Amino acid sequence: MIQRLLVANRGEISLRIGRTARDLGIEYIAIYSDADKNALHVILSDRAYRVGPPESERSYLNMDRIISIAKEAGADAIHPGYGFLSENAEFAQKVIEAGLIFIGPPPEAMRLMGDKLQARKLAQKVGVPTVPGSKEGISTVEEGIEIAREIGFPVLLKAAMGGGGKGMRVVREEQEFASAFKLAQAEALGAFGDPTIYIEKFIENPRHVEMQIIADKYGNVVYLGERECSIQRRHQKIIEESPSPIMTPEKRKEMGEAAVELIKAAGYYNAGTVEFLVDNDLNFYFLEVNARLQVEHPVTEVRLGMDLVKEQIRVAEGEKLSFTQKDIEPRGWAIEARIYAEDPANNFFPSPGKITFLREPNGPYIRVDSGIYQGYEVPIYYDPMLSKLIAWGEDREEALNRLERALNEYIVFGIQTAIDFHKKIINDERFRRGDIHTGFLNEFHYSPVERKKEAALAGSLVFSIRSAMPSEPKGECLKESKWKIIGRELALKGGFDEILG
Amino acid sequence: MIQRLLVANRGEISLRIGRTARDLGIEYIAIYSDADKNALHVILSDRAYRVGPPESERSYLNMDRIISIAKEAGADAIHPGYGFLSENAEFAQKVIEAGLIFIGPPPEAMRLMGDKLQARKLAQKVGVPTVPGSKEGISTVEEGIEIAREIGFPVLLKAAMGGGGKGMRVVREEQEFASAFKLAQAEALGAFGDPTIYIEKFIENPRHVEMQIIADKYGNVVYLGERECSIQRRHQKIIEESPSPIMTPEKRKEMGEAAVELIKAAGYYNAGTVEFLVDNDLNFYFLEVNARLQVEHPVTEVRLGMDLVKEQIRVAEGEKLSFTQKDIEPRGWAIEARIYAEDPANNFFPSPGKITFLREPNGPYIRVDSGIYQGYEVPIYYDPMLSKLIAWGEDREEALNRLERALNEYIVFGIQTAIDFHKKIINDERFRRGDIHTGFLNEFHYSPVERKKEAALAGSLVFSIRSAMPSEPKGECLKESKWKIIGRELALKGGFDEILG
Amino acid sequence: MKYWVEFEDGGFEVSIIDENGSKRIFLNGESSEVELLSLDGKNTYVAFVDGRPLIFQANFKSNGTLEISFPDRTHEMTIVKSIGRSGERRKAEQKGPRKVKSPMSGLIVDVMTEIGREVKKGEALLVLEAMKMRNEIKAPRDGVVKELKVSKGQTVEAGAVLLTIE
Amino acid sequence: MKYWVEFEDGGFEVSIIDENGSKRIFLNGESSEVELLSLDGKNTYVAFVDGRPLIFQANFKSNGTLEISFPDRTHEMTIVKSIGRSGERRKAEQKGPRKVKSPMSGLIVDVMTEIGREVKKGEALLVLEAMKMRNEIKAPRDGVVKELKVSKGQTVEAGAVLLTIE
Repeated sequence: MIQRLLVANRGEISLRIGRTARDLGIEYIAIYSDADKNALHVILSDRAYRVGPPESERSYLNMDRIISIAKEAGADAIHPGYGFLSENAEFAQKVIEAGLIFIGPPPEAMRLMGDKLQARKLAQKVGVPTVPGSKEGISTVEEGIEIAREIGFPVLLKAAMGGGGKGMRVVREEQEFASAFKLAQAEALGAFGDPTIYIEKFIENPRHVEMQIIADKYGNVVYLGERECSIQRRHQKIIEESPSPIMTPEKRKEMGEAAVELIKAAGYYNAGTVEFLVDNDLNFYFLEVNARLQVEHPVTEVRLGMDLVKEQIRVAEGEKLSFTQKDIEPRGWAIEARIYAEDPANNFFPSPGKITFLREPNGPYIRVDSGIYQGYEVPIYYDPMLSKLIAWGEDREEALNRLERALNEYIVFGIQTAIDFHKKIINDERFRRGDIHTGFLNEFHYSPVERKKEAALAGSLVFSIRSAMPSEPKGECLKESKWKIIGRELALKGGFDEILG
Repeated sequence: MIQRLLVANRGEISLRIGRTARDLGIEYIAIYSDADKNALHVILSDRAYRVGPPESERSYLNMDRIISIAKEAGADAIHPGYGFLSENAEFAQKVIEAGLIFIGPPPEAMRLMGDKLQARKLAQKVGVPTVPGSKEGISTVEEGIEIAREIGFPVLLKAAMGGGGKGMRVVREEQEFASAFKLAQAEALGAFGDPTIYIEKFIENPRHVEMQIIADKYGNVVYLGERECSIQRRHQKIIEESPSPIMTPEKRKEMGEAAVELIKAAGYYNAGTVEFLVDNDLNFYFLEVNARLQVEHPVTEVRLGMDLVKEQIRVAEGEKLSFTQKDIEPRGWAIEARIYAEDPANNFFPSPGKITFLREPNGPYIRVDSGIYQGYEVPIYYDPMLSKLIAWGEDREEALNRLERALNEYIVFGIQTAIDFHKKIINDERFRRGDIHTGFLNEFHYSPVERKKEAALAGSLVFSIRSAMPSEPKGECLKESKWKIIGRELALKGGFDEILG
Repeated sequence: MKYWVEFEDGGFEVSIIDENGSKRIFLNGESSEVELLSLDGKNTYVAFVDGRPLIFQANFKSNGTLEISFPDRTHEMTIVKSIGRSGERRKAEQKGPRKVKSPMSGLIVDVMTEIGREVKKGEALLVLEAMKMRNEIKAPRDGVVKELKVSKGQTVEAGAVLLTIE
Repeated sequence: MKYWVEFEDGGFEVSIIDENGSKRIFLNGESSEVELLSLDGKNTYVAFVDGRPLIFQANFKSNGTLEISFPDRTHEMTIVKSIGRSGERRKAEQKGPRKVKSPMSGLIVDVMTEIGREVKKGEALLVLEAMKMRNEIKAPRDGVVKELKVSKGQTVEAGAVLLTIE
């Protein structure tokens, strides 16, 4: 049994994993970079260790340092969260070699799933539908054009070792092929050290639907329902829901069983997600496996009453799944909005800075997985996601209404957030109908809410009080005592160390 | 269909009801006394109206004023919440006479349930077990002693119109009877204007178990499972859970059906709670009906995925229940801790004041129904409950572990809270075993957590920084600008009105 | 008291008057009863406008403008006491050169314009990399690039002037 | 630097020293590496004690004591710089008369003691009504009532001295 768990991550996901650890009586060890010393995941941990300077490469991606902290802290297990080292098979391997439990899939399965072309081959082998395309990497332009003709334009060039859109190119006509192919090769080589490119049929405006699975070390695999993740911006999901508005019970079973087959064939255990593209006729095609816990896992949890991190820990401890497929009875509808620190009125620029006022929503059927507090300074070094807002309802409409209620209650000052953008999306008529696809946001006309009249009212009210105080300087807020200014400088430097003692 | 709902209450329950209103597209009208102008339920409302001075009698209990606000605001319905006017049949009657919808039971049923002796008679009539006792009010000491002998000492004297323990006396021996009877009569007359006293068998250390019901206007009544509310201090519940650790499916069905019979016989509709005393042999006895939404309703909600306020509104609108008894399938275990502003280290004195730092728990399977925010000043005029913390788990142990996790994450500074007291209770061995009764807290030895060593460490660290700042005055916190001091004074006076313009 | 509230693209005349112990505000011909409360004893407020709560934060910036933030939108404005002469208003409306500032600290990874170049509103001028993302800096209005204060590879602070459009 | 931290019923000697850029604290013979951060730029802190976060708020009271609040308990203390002489410590330990203060604003509805009366720790002395509840004020220690500053029916402010026990 695990006694002490190091979470090799930061922010909301570190805390979310730590919470489950505590529920299970496991000590929660957090790590922090110099930019994160006063992060919520640190101050709510049982014990926190500095991992390095702010840059991820020197902190949250520093494998050896993380493992040595785990040893020093007496941790017996490491959970990688999502992002950072979570899908790094080498890290998993190192954790295991250090005599620690890695809370995730076996390194071999991670490696297999990390190679998109191998994963695709495996899917084909076990009869899981894949997007029509080349079986192997393509070495020449001529070979590529031949295959592209066979499957028909438009086609998609993809890097075998790819991810994050790098080395990816849509080719709509034959004459574009040669140059696109060379560019993709060069990009793939630069990004992944491997120029291998393969070709797939390009599906226009598909849906992104993924199947959550959980598997133990004894070959028991259960699918936990799908998530609809078609609302993406810059290849980043921002709203996820479960179930998908288009799924039928038959399709769900078919997709779930396909995912289970693939996972079994891969020798995979722990939690994982099998991603599919779904076309307008509900045909689904295997896309890839995310060999980790995902950002959007709560939408699955709140429908099932399940704690996926608990199940991950149990599987890692060698326990058998305590349920079978027929025990899985999802209830109602769940939807998640990722709350980012970014300014929708300014081209969605990241908006780091100090949170000067915060009141997060709560109450019935709202879950907030948050990594912030009032007074916290959002650092500039990492993904600007602040929290996730998850609403549950008996049906989609109720879930959406509650999500909107919670968005309206989410009060953050000091930084900008994309709350207005979310409100606009969930009130869009096509979105309400469930008529969405991965290109939805490209077609979505967003204009930031105009609040000038209210701002003029608010501004003149405040101005009228201020101008009634003749001695007050015009500078921001209040005249500050020297103590306060020094205190703030120290806080910015990362502590009061300098003048202690 | 209701368009605009006035909530005739304050704090967390006003906001909680307002949230459901918004989910249903109904405008949420809040009221506030002068002490509540900056309360969370006011600033998160759609529109707020001043109801009167701080004293409840002149604000939240001022029936005519509340109804006239509702008319002025164009509200078409009033929800009374709990406490205040929620069980006042006269108020319900007035609301209806004003042409508004009262979200609660019909006034006749409220009146019937308000008379404990009448409610008891009705229970007996429909075969619901009651505590053995007198059928009618007792007029003489002799008559009383005769009945007391019949049912056996100890007995309990109760005021027919009673509530809140007034006019209630335990009589353990015959020679105490006469004086106790006279005292009870005098108290009942003073408190309720009616000296009628009746006698019940006194049950030692019973459990308090209550059955939630919902009924529509067409005679459909469904029971929604029980709540165990035996953890009480000064007759006030502070921890509630569902299910009760002692209940069996058979007993639940029996109790649920008894509650349904009584509710039907009373011509009652809307949400309500039938309270029972349960003895060690699982015999249950009707205690009384709470003709309103209860503080602890969320523990029922989170197990069912139901919104009781939504159901109340639908019933009030004249809709039929959308489910029948067989649709009710509770999931897992839920437990609630009421978070009060009181100091457990100081005899549980109420602790009003300004909340200078706040971070409320959130994350998986935690619901917080809160009425506070950082910067809010908890007023001295009302019940000091700040919020309710509700945890859900697959089983009791998981629910308790999560509740503890959330209690550990609940950071409130500026006022004292009873968080430590809750932690001690839920870690008590007898409580963990489910071995509880209404006298549990009387027998519970509580000693506040000792944190002197940590306090000494924290104190000397802070002191060491302060003493390194020679120019800093010893006064509390920071030297304040005149502006800030004036601002605070104005805030205390209730606004910036005086210097506007 | 009368105020002229000036936004980038227009303004409002606002009057606030005392009325039987409460305040009344006139804005664009509409009138409302108003009340202002601080939520944190600092610069976070709730204004009740005919009883409707409006939560916002007010920040006076060092350049003399006032920034009003709602949870879903921030607007920047200049407020002047209006003494009734329209000249006051017109003066506030006149626009000088428009400075384009860096919305955050980051690295300039591309410069797509030059001094003297005519630009259209919305045209991409620079690419700024920050928080692992590349973001285009666009022209806030039509005009001519008058000053260009950064070059490729340069790091900039939040609020630094990148270029001026006249 | 050495400090003497004095509680109502005893105290601790605490030393804080610099050590290779970090701080070390000695308390009751135990030593820990410590670091202090402010969470709100004011008086809410997290102290890391050998990496274990300890969240608290510190309030210097007007009577010279320091109040340290954890989310589950508040302790009041007096801190003096200790210059190594035990006299300093003993002096801090000496107790003068003990003031019993009102924990909150309210109404005195009963007085059960009088000047000169000997009282035991925990004995009920007064009844204070506040927030609709009646609460007993108990003797914080054994002693004799020296001063009685309130009478039945009187309203008192939070922090007002109700009586003194010597």
